[in-house]
Amino acid sequence: MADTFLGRPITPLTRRRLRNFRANKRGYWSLWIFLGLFFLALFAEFIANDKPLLIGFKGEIHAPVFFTYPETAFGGEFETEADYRDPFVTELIVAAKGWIIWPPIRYSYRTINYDLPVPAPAPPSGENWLGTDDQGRDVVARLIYGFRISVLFGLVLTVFSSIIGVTAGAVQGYFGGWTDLLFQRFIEVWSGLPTLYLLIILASFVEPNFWWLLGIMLIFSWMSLVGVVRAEFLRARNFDYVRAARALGLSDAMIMYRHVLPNAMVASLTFLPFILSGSITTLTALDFLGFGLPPGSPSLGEMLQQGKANLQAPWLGITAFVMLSIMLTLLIFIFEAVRDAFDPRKGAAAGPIVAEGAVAEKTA
Amino acid sequence: AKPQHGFAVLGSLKYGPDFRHFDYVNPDAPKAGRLRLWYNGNFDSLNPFILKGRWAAGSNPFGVDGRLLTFETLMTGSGDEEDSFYGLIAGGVERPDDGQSITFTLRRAARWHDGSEITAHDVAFSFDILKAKGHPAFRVLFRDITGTTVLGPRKIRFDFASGALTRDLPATAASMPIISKAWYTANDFTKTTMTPPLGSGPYKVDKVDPGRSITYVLADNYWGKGLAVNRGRHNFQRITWDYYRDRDIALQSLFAGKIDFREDFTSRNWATKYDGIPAVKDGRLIREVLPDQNPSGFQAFFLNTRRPKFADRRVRRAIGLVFDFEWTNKNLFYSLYRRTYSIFQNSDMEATGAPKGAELALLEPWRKALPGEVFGPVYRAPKTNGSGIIRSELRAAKALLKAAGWSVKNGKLVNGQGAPFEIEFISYSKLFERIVMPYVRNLERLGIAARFRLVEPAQYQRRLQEFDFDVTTFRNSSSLTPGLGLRNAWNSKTADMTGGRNYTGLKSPVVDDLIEKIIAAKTRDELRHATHALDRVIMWTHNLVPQWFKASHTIAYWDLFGRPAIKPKYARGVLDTWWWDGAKAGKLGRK
Amino acid sequence: MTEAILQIKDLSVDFRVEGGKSHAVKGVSFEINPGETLAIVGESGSGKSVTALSILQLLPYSSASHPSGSILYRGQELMGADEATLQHARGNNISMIFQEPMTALNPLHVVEHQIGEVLSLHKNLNAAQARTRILELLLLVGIPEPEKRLNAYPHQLSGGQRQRVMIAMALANEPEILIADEPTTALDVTIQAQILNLLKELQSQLGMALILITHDLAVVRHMADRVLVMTGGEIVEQAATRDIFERPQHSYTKHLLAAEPGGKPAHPPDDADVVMTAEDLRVWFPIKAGIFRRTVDHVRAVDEISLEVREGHTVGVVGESGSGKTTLGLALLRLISSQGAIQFQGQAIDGLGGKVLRPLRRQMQIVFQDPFSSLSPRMSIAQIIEEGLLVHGEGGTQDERRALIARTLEEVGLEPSAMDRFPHEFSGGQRQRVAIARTMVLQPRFVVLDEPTSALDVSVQAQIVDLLRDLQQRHRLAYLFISHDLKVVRALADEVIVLRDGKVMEQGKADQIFDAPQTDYTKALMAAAFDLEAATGDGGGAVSI
Amino acid sequence: MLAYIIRRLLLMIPTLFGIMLLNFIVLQFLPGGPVEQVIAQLMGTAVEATARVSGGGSAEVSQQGQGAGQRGAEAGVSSKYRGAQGLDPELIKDLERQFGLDKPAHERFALLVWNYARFDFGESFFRDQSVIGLVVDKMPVSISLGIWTTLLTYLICIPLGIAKAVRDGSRFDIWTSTAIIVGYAIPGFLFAVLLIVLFAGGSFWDLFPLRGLTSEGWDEMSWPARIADYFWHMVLPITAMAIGGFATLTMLTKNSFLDEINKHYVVTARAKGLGETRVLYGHVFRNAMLIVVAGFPSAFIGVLFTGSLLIEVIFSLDGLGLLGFEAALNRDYPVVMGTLYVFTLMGLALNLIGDVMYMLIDPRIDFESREV
Ligand SMILES: Nc1ncnc2c1ncn2[C@@H]1O[C@H](COP(=O)(O)OP(=O)(O)OP(=O)(O)O)[C@@H](O)[C@H]1O
Ligand SMILES: Nc1ncnc2c1ncn2[C@@H]1O[C@H](COP(=O)(O)OP(=O)(O)OP(=O)(O)O)[C@@H](O)[C@H]1O
Ligand SMILES: [Mg+2]
Ligand SMILES: [Mg+2]
Repeated sequence: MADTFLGRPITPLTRRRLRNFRANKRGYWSLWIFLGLFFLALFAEFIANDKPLLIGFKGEIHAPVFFTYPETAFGGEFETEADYRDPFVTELIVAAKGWIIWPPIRYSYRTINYDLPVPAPAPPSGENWLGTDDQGRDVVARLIYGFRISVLFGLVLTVFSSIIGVTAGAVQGYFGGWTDLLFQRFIEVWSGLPTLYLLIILASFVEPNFWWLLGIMLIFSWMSLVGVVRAEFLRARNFDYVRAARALGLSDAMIMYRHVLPNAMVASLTFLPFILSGSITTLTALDFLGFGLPPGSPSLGEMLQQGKANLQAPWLGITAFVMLSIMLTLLIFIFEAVRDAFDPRKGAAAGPIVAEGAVAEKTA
Repeated sequence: AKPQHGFAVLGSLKYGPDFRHFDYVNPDAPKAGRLRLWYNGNFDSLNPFILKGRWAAGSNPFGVDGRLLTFETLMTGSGDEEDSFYGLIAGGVERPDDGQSITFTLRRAARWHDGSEITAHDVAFSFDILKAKGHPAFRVLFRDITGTTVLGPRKIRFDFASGALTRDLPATAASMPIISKAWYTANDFTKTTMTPPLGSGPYKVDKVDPGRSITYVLADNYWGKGLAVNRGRHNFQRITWDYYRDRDIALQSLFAGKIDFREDFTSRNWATKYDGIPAVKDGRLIREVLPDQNPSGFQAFFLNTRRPKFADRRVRRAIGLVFDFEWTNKNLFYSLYRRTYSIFQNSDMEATGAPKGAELALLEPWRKALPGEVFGPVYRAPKTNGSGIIRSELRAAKALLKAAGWSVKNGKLVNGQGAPFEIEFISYSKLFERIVMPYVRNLERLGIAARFRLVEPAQYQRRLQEFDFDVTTFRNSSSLTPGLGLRNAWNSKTADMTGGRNYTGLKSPVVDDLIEKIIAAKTRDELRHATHALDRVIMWTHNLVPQWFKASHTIAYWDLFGRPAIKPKYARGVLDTWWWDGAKAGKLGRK
Repeated sequence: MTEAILQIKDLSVDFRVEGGKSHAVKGVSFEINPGETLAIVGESGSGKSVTALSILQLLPYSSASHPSGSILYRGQELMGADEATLQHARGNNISMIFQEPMTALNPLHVVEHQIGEVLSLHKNLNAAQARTRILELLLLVGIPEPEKRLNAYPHQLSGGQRQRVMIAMALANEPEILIADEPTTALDVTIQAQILNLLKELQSQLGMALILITHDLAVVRHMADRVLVMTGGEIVEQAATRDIFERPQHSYTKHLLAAEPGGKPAHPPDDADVVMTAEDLRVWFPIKAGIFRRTVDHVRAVDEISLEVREGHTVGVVGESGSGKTTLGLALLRLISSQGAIQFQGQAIDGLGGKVLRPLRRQMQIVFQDPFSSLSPRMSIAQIIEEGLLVHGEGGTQDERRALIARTLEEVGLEPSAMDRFPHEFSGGQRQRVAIARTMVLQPRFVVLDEPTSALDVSVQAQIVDLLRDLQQRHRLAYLFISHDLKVVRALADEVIVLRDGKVMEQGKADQIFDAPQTDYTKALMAAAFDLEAATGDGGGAVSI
Repeated sequence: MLAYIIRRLLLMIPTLFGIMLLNFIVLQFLPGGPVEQVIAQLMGTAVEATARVSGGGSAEVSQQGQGAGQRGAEAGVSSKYRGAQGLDPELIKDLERQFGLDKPAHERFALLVWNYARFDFGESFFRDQSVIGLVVDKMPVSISLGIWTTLLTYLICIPLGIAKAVRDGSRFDIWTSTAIIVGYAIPGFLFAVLLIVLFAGGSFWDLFPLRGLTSEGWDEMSWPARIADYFWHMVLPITAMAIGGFATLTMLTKNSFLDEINKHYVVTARAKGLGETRVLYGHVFRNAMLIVVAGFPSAFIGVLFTGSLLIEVIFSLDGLGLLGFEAALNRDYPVVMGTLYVFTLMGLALNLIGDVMYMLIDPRIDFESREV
């Protein structure tokens, strides 16, 4: 038996959970697809970029993705970074018998396709597979980059806000009494903070960027899980096995973590994918108010917003929406599988639980 | 001076004392039908004269062309002259030569809707209360009108502050809404209300549904029906404004036939949204472009020259060079706009050719202080080939920047001290992002670290007021007879004044001088020469990167209307001069 | 012989478990006639409960399956029958008393609702009629003042009380077949006797067929017409009761009959160190009423009890069901709040906070009365047993710990290979042994054992008793041994406390109490325990104390 | 428990105070206040607060400088503005006095607290209406949206969730999951616009009204007609609002049922001969409902007060979401604070009700600390 996983020994229990996870085919494949997409997006620069991957010029190899070369390096006239999409530059290179290797999509998220057949947003075409947005930028490229930034934002926000939220809810529910009473009041006051105004104030000091927004959203988003987790803990703390754990001498933290939490995870596991996709759409909401990511940044939210502003260009809204649905579907399936993995009753078995499934092979 | 039937701020009246009706109306237009329009936003008050509350459509007290449907003014303008006024409540008007006052004689027939007479006391009351307790805008407007003197039950004089520039004050007085003293004694003026106040205009409020819809109906006992200024106008029996919060939805409501008329202000909507709508295809919903001879106003990127980086004219010029309007227009605006090149765009006040004659004379004394171009051919915004590739412009801009001491180091444009060149465009409107971003890219090619920054409206206001910005889009509207407004927009003094609108921080004695000349102009020609000169001087400062304009009204309406052969030159004229064509309406199944 | 009312033919049950299938029941066949009592006895984990559950098709069919078999109720096939058929049979014609009443009751329904539901479902009784019947049933199963219990939730009841609610529920519709899976494990002998009497009575009145699963051979002897002996998922012997007891054929049967929790307590020195003392211990549960649930009265579960447990000694706690035994145990270990002084190894622990108490916890342990609910459902057995070791930093490396766990499991008679399974995959008796293993692996100084052997067949019981005694002697452990099984108490206890309604009725040396009980209450208890016949014969009145 | 409730009720006072104080402090740091708003209006640079959300149709030719306070110029004729002569500082002082901003902050706060203590929430800066009046005015819309949306989602989600739990892993489960996820992923506002284009516009079917709560002639209708009219207006907005809400609740119900459905007491319930439906609704339901209930207060508050902003804009409904948002952007402080107060109070009350519900659902739950 290969009893190690990522260098750590795995217990038969973990193996059982892994198998349960794998047994949920949807979730298992969803995980792989999601990871695949995310991995691809992480290397967005090599997939969609307005800079070539490699250029051979006068016997030297240039890698514009990694280094910036002024146009003058190729015999041009400007000292600023070369615009490789400019025919002038490519001609310079070709004239010097150089070669260029392009990424599959020759657009970065902010590359404008100057040569549009119709005014932006232009419909899908051989050049722009999913059309362009209303600034003439390639939708596919923006989708890839947008996926990356949105998912990163969502993941970081989800991870942190869930950790904080679950902890807070757990502490409140488990200890009860004044801890609960005061903490709850604190949360009430805290949730009374005017998000909009904080954003406005923030925006008057700094230009909101990825990290700022993350911080601000984190200030508020952690509260979403507190209520349900608290409720689950309030109930679960009465169970006998909690008492048994206390009798064993476990510390409160351990009891919460090992005994109560696993049995109070329903809401959290259910909400996680939604929190993740919610944080992605939060960016949309922020964009609406003008406190979103700096203009020009690719995000799924921005694409949705463009979709609304350009109903005549359905490829924008549809692309964003399809991407969001796919992502959410994957996430929900993954988390269903996670749920299964931790469900002690999902033995090696898969299939309906109900009594109606209680048919046996009858041997009369 | 003996009472006149009207007056013009500059020049003379087109219509004589005995005119029967304006040229642009059909005096025999039927009075019928119901026009349904839309309005964006919300309203909660039928008292439009105070700060509190949001007034309903059709009762904008600051409109001077009949927007206030239920209240009359002393005089009314005409739609085909720049700034002429003809008597409405006031049958006669006297203007002394010193220009320090104006006296109105009210018509005997003038009545409130309840049948009582409109008297000079009502006028005096209106002025006093509007200035004292009305919307602060009245205070600003009436600042130089010191007060009124009731000279008789139907005669009243407005006095102007001495030393004030009085040219425009008669017009201000003439277009002040008149409200009923009796009614507002019984009702609190400072409170918003949903009871329609007593009015005197052609329409009465028929039905209100706060925040959602308001309907006006022709007042059957309207006293002014027969007046020459009113003949052929106010042809709709009812006018309804429905409120929509969302512009896209309002457009849908046009398609659904729930509103009858709409003017579109967005190229994208105009170019794309009407396609494929059944009603448009079969001609029931008509799209039309009406010419608009009003000055289009001046919309531009305003460069804040208080910032040292913009101090050099060459730098500003370089920046202006790389804005690729042609590409933008073609790819973002469906080629619907034209490039602006004059602060008096779309009027005969814009400069043409090279300065000569009286115009040159105005400029000559300042020759030394002005760049040579002012005396050459008129300013025209740089033109690109529209391909999006602007190598030659970039090259020229690069040369200009180099000359101004900026050079590229490590891909960044820096000055002698190595400080990078950064530009921040601020806007409160998401819409401008798509316009500015390509521009930003062009600037980046010069090595400028440009970015577009979207801020919340209140903050935008704040930053504008404190002149805390690099570049912003702003629009100066211009009137047919420019005057004091110019001071606020371009005068050196206003460059540092809170509330001033001289956003570029222009401080030029030449400009100051020319503005005074415009304000002091006694004739239209004088005015024109000065505006031509001013146009040149300002445009050649390169403080502004002019944007675009559209000298037309893009309208869409259901095929329900009849209209006069002539369109008023300076107005859209729909509300005022069109009428309900019963036959057409019948065809569309409308009553 | 009348026509069999239930025929089971070649019934097999498989469970999907870690690494394959386990065959819990292998080709079991038997039948039962109306009015007959069939006892199923056998080793813990031999498939008794699974067989019983199969009859009503109540197994968790996500992991269970029947490779073969047929269940004919009055000639009607129940195996794989449709919902409607099953629903009609369940609770009405065939009803069932579950082995673990603690978890079998819906935690959020009050007693009245739990019982009332069957009545309204199958008998269409209205609320008032149902209530009368419920009260009647509760009285029948020996719950005094049933009106007071109507609105109690399961968690407010003692283990025995819950079991009796379960029984009342099963009897509510006077079924034709009653499957009783260890129906009296949590009951003290007097009540047990009463219940058994009741069952007999019903049988004679209604001709009810009774399938009685139990490990209590005295009960079997007393009740059963026929006995079925199971081990390893198979029926190894099937015969009339008398034959089984007198002429057992199969070696396992012989083994079973021979087993008897024997031996005597070791009689440690009387002056051993005192491990645990309590003085005037008091636990009152508030009774709440009204929408604001204000406290209107108290249940005095433990009322001014004082006791002392010495090193190496076992104090047996006996008393009727609901007399406060469990509560006393929990209070001593500071697992519920109580009033009164408690000292552990000379240290006052009442009023101590969790932190200070925690290191002491290793020294004082408890085996809960209801093993199922005291085992975290999402932890494997290995994790559960390992946890105490981890917390107190014992047991060495992971491998050593696993070895230790395996050893401990073997000691309590479980397969070490099962350690990665979850609690719900075990039989009742197996779970109880897991609970014991969890406690014993820590080698504490003081252990509260709350009915630790109630679900165990006699042979395993004997094994466990031996184990406990052995541990006690080796490590000088002190036990507080709560049980209604006086035989076991006798086998272990040095001292005995007799409780009733939260008060001590009698307290003293075990021999003294067993041999010369002072109070009537104790006397009745003793009599019932050691002479079931006597208790159930005509002494019905005597037991309803 | 009574004591607990009383404690909670008493604690509301400091909580409210804390929230008010916090918000008041935040307001002090806000760039641009009501005075700036008026100035912007006078200067003609004011923009409708909802400009950001109300559609991409705003104009490329900007409307600033068009004339004092002329907003939404699309509706009518262009106007010629003759003012624009700069502002006098006296006016600004006046405005500050009018808004009560001339006093130092702590005095203003003390006044606020004093007024609130007497349930006097003041008047809007810009609208001649008491804050309470405004809130009450907007209630019908918000309550309509809130109640029906909540009702609809709960009525659909819970049975659906249960059905999914029972059929976990089946094809039904997968398809319904996909459907509700797609519903969730459709942004509500986009969906709303789509609904309008499809069902209320001139392009496809013109079946439903595209704005408002009632028709024009509502006052003249008979009661049945009124009710029909009302629901006719509610169809699209409620659909648009509810569509996104199905996913979370359904999944929550499903998962908590999955957690309960294998417990021992369910077997008991089956053994009683209960039908599957009764097992699920009579036994599992209450055990599984705790977290569904736990999420209710915040869900309801969300729908009621904030969740509907875009829907309100799109369907030209005048609700609390819009009121709060507009007040915030227009710096109408009394309305900001007043609505905040009202919302908070409701939130606190709902939280308390939620907690009491826990105890009613599960009598084992209490809120005391566990000293042992
Ligand atoms: N859900 C399950 N999954 C896997 N194995 C199970 C499951 N339920 C029971 N078993 C196994 O089936 C066997 C028979 O269990 P059953 O409950 O019938 O025993 P029992 O005879 O009732 O024992 P006891 O007297 O201890 O109650 C046991 O070995 C047990 O571990
Ligand atoms: N949480 C509670 N709330 C109210 N009453 C309770 C609670 N727990 C126990 N009781 C009551 O306290 C009494 C003593 O219960 P306890 O569990 O200690 O009995 P026991 O002696 O262990 O009985 P058994 O032998 O049946 O297990 C019972 O009458 C029970 O109903
Ligand atoms: Mg069993
Ligand atoms: Mg007990």
